[in-house]
Amino acid sequence: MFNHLLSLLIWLPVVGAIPVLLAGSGRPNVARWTALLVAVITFVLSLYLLPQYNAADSAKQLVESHVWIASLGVHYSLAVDGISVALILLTCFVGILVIVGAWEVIQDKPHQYMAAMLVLQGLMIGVFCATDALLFYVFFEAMLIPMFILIGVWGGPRRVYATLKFFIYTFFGSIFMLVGLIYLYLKAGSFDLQVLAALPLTLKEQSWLFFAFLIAFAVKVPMVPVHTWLPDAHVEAPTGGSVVLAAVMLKIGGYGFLRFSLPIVPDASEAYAWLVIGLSLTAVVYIGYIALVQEDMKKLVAYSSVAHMGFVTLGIFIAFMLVRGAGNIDAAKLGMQGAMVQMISHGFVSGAMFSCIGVLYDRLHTRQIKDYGGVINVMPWFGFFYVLFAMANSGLPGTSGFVGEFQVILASFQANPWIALFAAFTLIIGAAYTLYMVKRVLWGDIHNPHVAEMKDINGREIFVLGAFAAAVLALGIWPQPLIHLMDSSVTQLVTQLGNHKV
Amino acid sequence: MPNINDILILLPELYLVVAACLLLLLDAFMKPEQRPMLHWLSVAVLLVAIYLVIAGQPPQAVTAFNGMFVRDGVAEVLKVFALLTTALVFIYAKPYLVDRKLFLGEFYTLTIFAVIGIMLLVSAGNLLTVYLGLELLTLSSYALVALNRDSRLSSEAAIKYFVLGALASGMLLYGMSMVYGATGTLSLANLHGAALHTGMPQLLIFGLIFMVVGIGFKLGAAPFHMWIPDVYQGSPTAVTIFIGSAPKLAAFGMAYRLLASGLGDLSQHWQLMLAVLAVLSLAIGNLVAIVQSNLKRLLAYSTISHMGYLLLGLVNAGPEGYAAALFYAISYALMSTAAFGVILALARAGFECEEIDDLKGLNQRSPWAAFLMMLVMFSLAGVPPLFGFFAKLLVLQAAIHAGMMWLAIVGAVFAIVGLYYYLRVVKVMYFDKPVEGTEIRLQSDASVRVVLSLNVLALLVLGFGWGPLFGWCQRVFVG
Amino acid sequence: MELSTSILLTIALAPLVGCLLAGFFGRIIGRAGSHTVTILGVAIACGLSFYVLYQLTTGGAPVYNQNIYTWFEIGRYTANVGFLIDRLTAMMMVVVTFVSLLVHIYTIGYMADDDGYQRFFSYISLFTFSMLMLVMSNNFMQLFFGWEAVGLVSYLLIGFWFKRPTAIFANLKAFLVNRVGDFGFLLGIAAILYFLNTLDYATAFGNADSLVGKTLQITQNTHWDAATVIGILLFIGAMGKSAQVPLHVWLPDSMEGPTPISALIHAATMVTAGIFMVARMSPLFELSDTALSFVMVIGATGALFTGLIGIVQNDIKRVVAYSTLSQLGYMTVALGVSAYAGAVFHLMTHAFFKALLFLGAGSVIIAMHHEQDMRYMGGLRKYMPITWITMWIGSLALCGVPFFAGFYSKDAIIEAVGESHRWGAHYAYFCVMAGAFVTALYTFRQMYLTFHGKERFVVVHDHGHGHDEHHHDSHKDDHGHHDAGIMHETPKESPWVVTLPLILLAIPSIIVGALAVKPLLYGEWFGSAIHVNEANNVLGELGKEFDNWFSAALHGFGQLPFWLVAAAFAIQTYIYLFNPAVAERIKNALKPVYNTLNHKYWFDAVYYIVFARGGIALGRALWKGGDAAVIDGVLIDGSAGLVQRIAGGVRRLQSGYLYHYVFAMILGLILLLGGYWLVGQ
Amino acid sequence: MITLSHFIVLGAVLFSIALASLFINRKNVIVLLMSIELMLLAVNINFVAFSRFMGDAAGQVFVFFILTVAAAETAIGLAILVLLFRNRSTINIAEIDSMKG
Repeated sequence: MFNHLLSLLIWLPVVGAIPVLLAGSGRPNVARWTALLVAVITFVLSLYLLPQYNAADSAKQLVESHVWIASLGVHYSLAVDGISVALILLTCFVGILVIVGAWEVIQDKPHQYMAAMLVLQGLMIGVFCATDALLFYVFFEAMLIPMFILIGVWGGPRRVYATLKFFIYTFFGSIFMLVGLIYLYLKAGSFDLQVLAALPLTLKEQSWLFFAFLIAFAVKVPMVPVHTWLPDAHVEAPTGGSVVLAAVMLKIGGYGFLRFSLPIVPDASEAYAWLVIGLSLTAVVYIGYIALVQEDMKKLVAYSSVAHMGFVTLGIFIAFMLVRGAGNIDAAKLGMQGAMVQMISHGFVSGAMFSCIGVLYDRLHTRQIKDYGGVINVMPWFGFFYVLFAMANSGLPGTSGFVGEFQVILASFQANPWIALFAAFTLIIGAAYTLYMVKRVLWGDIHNPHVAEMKDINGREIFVLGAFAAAVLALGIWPQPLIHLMDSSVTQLVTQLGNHKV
Repeated sequence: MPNINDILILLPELYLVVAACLLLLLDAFMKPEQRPMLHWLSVAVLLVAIYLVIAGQPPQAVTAFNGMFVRDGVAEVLKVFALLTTALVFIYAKPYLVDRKLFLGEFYTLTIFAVIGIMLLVSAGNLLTVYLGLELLTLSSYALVALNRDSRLSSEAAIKYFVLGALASGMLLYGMSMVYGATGTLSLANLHGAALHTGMPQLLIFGLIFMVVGIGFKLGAAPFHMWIPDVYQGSPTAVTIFIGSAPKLAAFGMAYRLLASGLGDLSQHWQLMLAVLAVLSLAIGNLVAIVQSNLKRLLAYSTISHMGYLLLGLVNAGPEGYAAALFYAISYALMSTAAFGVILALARAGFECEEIDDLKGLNQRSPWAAFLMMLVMFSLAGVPPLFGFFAKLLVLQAAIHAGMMWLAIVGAVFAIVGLYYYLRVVKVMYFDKPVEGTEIRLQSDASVRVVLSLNVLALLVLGFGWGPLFGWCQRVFVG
Repeated sequence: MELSTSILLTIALAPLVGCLLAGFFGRIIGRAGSHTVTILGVAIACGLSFYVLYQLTTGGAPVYNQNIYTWFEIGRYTANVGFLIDRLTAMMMVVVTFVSLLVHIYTIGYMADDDGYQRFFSYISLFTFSMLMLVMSNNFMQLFFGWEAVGLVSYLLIGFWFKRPTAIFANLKAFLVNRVGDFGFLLGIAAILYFLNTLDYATAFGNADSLVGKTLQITQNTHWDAATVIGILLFIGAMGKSAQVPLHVWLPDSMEGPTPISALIHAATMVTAGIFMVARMSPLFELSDTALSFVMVIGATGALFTGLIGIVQNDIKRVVAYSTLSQLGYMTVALGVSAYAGAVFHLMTHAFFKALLFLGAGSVIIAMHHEQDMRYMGGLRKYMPITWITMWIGSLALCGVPFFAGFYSKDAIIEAVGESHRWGAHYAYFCVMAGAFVTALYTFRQMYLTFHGKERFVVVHDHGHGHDEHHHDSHKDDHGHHDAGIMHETPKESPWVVTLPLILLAIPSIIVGALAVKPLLYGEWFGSAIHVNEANNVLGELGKEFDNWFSAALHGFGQLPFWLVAAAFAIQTYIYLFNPAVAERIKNALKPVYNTLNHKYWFDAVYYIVFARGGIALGRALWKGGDAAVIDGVLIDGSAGLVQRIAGGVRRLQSGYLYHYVFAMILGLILLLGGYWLVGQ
Repeated sequence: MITLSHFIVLGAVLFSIALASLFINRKNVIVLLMSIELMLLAVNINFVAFSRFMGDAAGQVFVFFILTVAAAETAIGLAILVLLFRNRSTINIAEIDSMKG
């Protein structure tokens, strides 16, 4: 059983969705409990990865490989390294929380909602396991379908616009990657990422491929200027959708850069690192200012996600300047680790923020900041969590939000103080937009009579927010375990950057 | 002199001719209430035909009647799927025909004759057989389109189809005459060598161009696509589903016979022509589909765009290109059968389910139907892990391999445009509230339900297990 | 004998435990329970801190420097959590825990009828924990942790009365301004890692000399000296936390918080973190005269000009707040002239007497039922003698009257500046000298307005107006003008929990200076903790003519600072005891000056317009202009619309007319023929 | 002396006339059927001419098939024409445009 652990992790939720779907709208509780059961089992299995995975060994592990399409040499091949393991754990962790979070919130066709969530979870795990480019692409695209449904069916008033925008935007990004992958296949005769990484390519080819990958993953991350689908998608999506979207889906963009851009087209990535770094810094500053003036809480957090993901891309591409420019491997590792930690941390923090907003929305059915104010007066416990996550979002030390940004800033200073200067600007602007929201939502006197009637969070909500809080604090107080988990993989990745293809 | 071997080689076709005639007679002497038997009989006839095709398949290509008729792997694959889709068509069409008082023997016999035409066409070894097969197919189709005698639209569709079809076959013939003049032979096999050392290359090329027009028409590639939307919309859905499926396989077969086996030597000429047709089809098909409100018309334009993708495979002009195109034709036939199948299953007396808005809130009323239609739409749009995606993958690969990166990129870009209108259908089914009073649900006919579900789920299953099928497509071209 | 890790951990964690208990179980354990556990926690920390200090001074324990656990380890870069305990740390620990303990006790009385009682205790314990983490840290990462953590608590406590619009404005402002400082601080840390490849104090200071000659490339052909960059960046952090001009604007507003907080956080401990940090980093700062000059000028400016504002304030707490700004200026100047010991010494004395002044002010405020405007006080001395006397002690200490604690520290700073030859020292000398005069002016004004002269409030007894809800009202209002000068019962001396801390603080305010001046300033008491280059060792110079505390004090009477204080005393006595009208006349005579001071040199106004309003405006412009208009409007929806329009056009080709269809086919034929013909050419 | 090219040109001319009439005529469907016939005749001329000048009978055989099929085609065409007239009581091409776009 456990030599197919990865397949199990992928297909258990997908197959588990079938009974949930069959439960039908008639028996919502059956659907809910089944879904929860599946999610929990998956999570437990994913925990089993930790003992199985040997962090000391930088090689891909738990390898599974079966011929899929003989005539094309396509393999159904899965394997994980430290980074994948971390992201899979994140996915399964969030998977449980969104199902619990949606428990009685989703009243309309809960079975379809839960099923979509499970399928989505399975496919996302697939993305993190796949070591065959075509397989990766299949998971990468298939993910869109359940998300499309989630946003479109359970979303807000402008859900149709938002979900179409989301789907077409992402599809637009990835279709060019597909063309690039086919080109690579025709050159290498295989979709295996290892083979593609070893394939020699001229700088011209690399540049074309680099942009094919860039557009695909930049949309997913998302990077400025292809980020505009995110605010709409988040605002319209149901809480669970937003949580998964922010907590896991965005990470796939960053993950893609690691798996495709860096190993396959290193020289082009180096040549255009300035571009990505520039866009990342734009994300921090430009998006920060935009987030400052949002009137819709979800939009605000969505924009802050863009800003925070800027650190991921920054941390990844700063590595080139450090390895190839300064020859400082350790600093590159620092930046890369920062990016990875930032991914995980942002998974927790943004997920938590969206859950908080969901809690408010369930009570008042509005996300407009102006409708709130003085919430702390009636919801002290909620207030505690909200402030905690807000602080994490503005990168307060002791919370996970700080670790990644700290490392990335330290690393980028090694490359160029100016980059660090702009990156560190997040300290100010990040705190500004987050706490400005907290000020208007949480503090102050109650001016909206409906707020006065709001009940403090119930046990279920405490469980969800508490779980997030525990994760946020644990990672903030002691990041070393996570860093150790990914260390060998990151080292291997960074050292790989050193060798040129042309 | 024709000998027993020739008969055996031709057995499936001959069997179908006989069967069709028998059905015709049977229909004449049959009381209307016994007609369901006729229905099942015709389905059985087709299934037997499939068996004959596969069972009697010779190890390697053989010819009959002095090379007039070729029976090779390509023909086998095409025939099997043409017969299969036609069988599906029969099953899906029945309730619709019954509801509309169109449940007549003609439908079955005409369709079977059309299928015979297809089989003849795809295993033609001679320009003459190409022409005869084509005419047998098209003439039966004209009649089918006009099946509903009292419908204004049907008759309009029929006349348009007829005139344009006649024009197309006229051009095809004109081209054939030139090719004949330039090479002095009608046999495709002989053409192959003769094309190179002809005295009149100009004439040959002109012939080629006229033939490409004929092929383009049959495929429905722009700018020879004009008939498709009107015919799809005008004909009874039961006929549209047929025209939209099996004949596409025939069109591919025709293109393959004429261009590959016949004028393969001129590939560097027709590659470019097909590329142009491909771009036009992709553009026109995808763009105009966006602004459609009629579901059948939307699918018509989507057909045009899909033919564009099919051409992407053909321009490769090599075995893997043909394999990709064949694979694409098959996948398209299955998808379009499924798509129209859902429409047929939802249509009822007095409710055509032709408008996109007719699907509003389908997920509320009939989640299963909505789910099936969604799968079909995503498959048509080419979203993994569904069948349609891999078909697109292969044709794109073929185009890139042929060094036509630009063409592949055009295909990719229009895939994005195409995505939009398929998503619109899903959106209507899932995100819109059902219109009050409308009662939209799957037909109670169990056979339809089961077969349709299998058909659609096949798109999902083949999404994972398309390897063997593609392997088959590849084998028939290397052999 | 060694310092034991367990003791140090207990010191750090005891307040945290108290915080968590009071915070999460406050409802269960109730008010008494909450203050018991928190006070217990802090008391333990305080006691052990004294023990640690004793160990280090007389116990002869070596400096303790160990890591507790690894925070992250990536290649050669590691960040740990650990403690560095030397005498400097120990002194800070004692000051922090001692003042914190008294404030805890004081709070029992001050917050007696506030419904956020448990929450408040939880917060201040959390603060104690954070502050201890800050001072005990042995590396920059943990330093930054404590640095930001105290910022967080400050944020929470300024906004403690979250119903007040002003309070939640002030706490946001405080946090953001501090973040501006931290922005520089973080970059400073990054620079240290860049140049010294470590985040550990010992290692960094160990090879600090390697910085000499190193430069940081700013542009193609500008290179900045490494030590200067590091020094200035770090000091920017200090400017935020220790409210140095121009990042001082948050401190006066922070008075929105309850008074105990103003005493603990915004006077005694947190705001001095910057001073402590620079002193701790002395090995680095010593390498750059430029950085130190920068520090000195900034400090001197603050010392004088923020003090001036104090003269025109009417809110009793704001007077003390501005005096805090000014005193922080003094400490900074001391740092700027490399008199780190002087700065830390003043930090300590200031912690005592400023906490005293704040708590005294708080006591007054209790008596006046949360009326903070001095214009409605006066003559309180007969109602609250203890507060009156203790506050006089504090004031004299603040003014640096000989024999009081403040004298030794402040006088030392002034003389040290006099000794210094660093660039800008003359300006600084003038500032601190004039500052002494200004300090005396606002201090005596405050004392007279509060305790002397005739009562400017009337007592109206009405029993319908209950005490509690009145109390809550007073939380809502901004500056207590709603029932200005109307009291519902006669003011009375505060309960013992309030007065006891006053007394306990008054004692060190008198004696600690005399006790500590010799070892701290002129002895080698700090040992390796503070490093001064011989060239810059001004205190060493002063040490030469210093014999003992008594003669120093006597000598002090002959000095200019004392006479400035005396002059100020005379002026204020005349104005506020004999001829109050003069004050008005002076105010009118110097209208522009008054306005300038009253508007705090328009710092806040300008910042608000430029940064707050400007930021919002910029954000909106980018949002509407960039995201909405260009990216979405033109690129996304624009292209979608374009496709739609093209589709609409192409659609019309399908005219429905048979002959058009035919024509299309023929055109297609011609296209192919023509195309071939062209290719053929 | 009449050469092959004369026949080819004749065929081309007839074919072109047929094409032209197909889209120039906007009155009557009958005319369409006639021009289709004309087109097929043009093709036939080509075939006959080629086979005659190459001395290969295949072309002429083809012609017979074409003639037969043409008959069938016309039959169906007329049938459709009847339907059309029955449903819309007109065979004016310009009025047959209920499906467009």
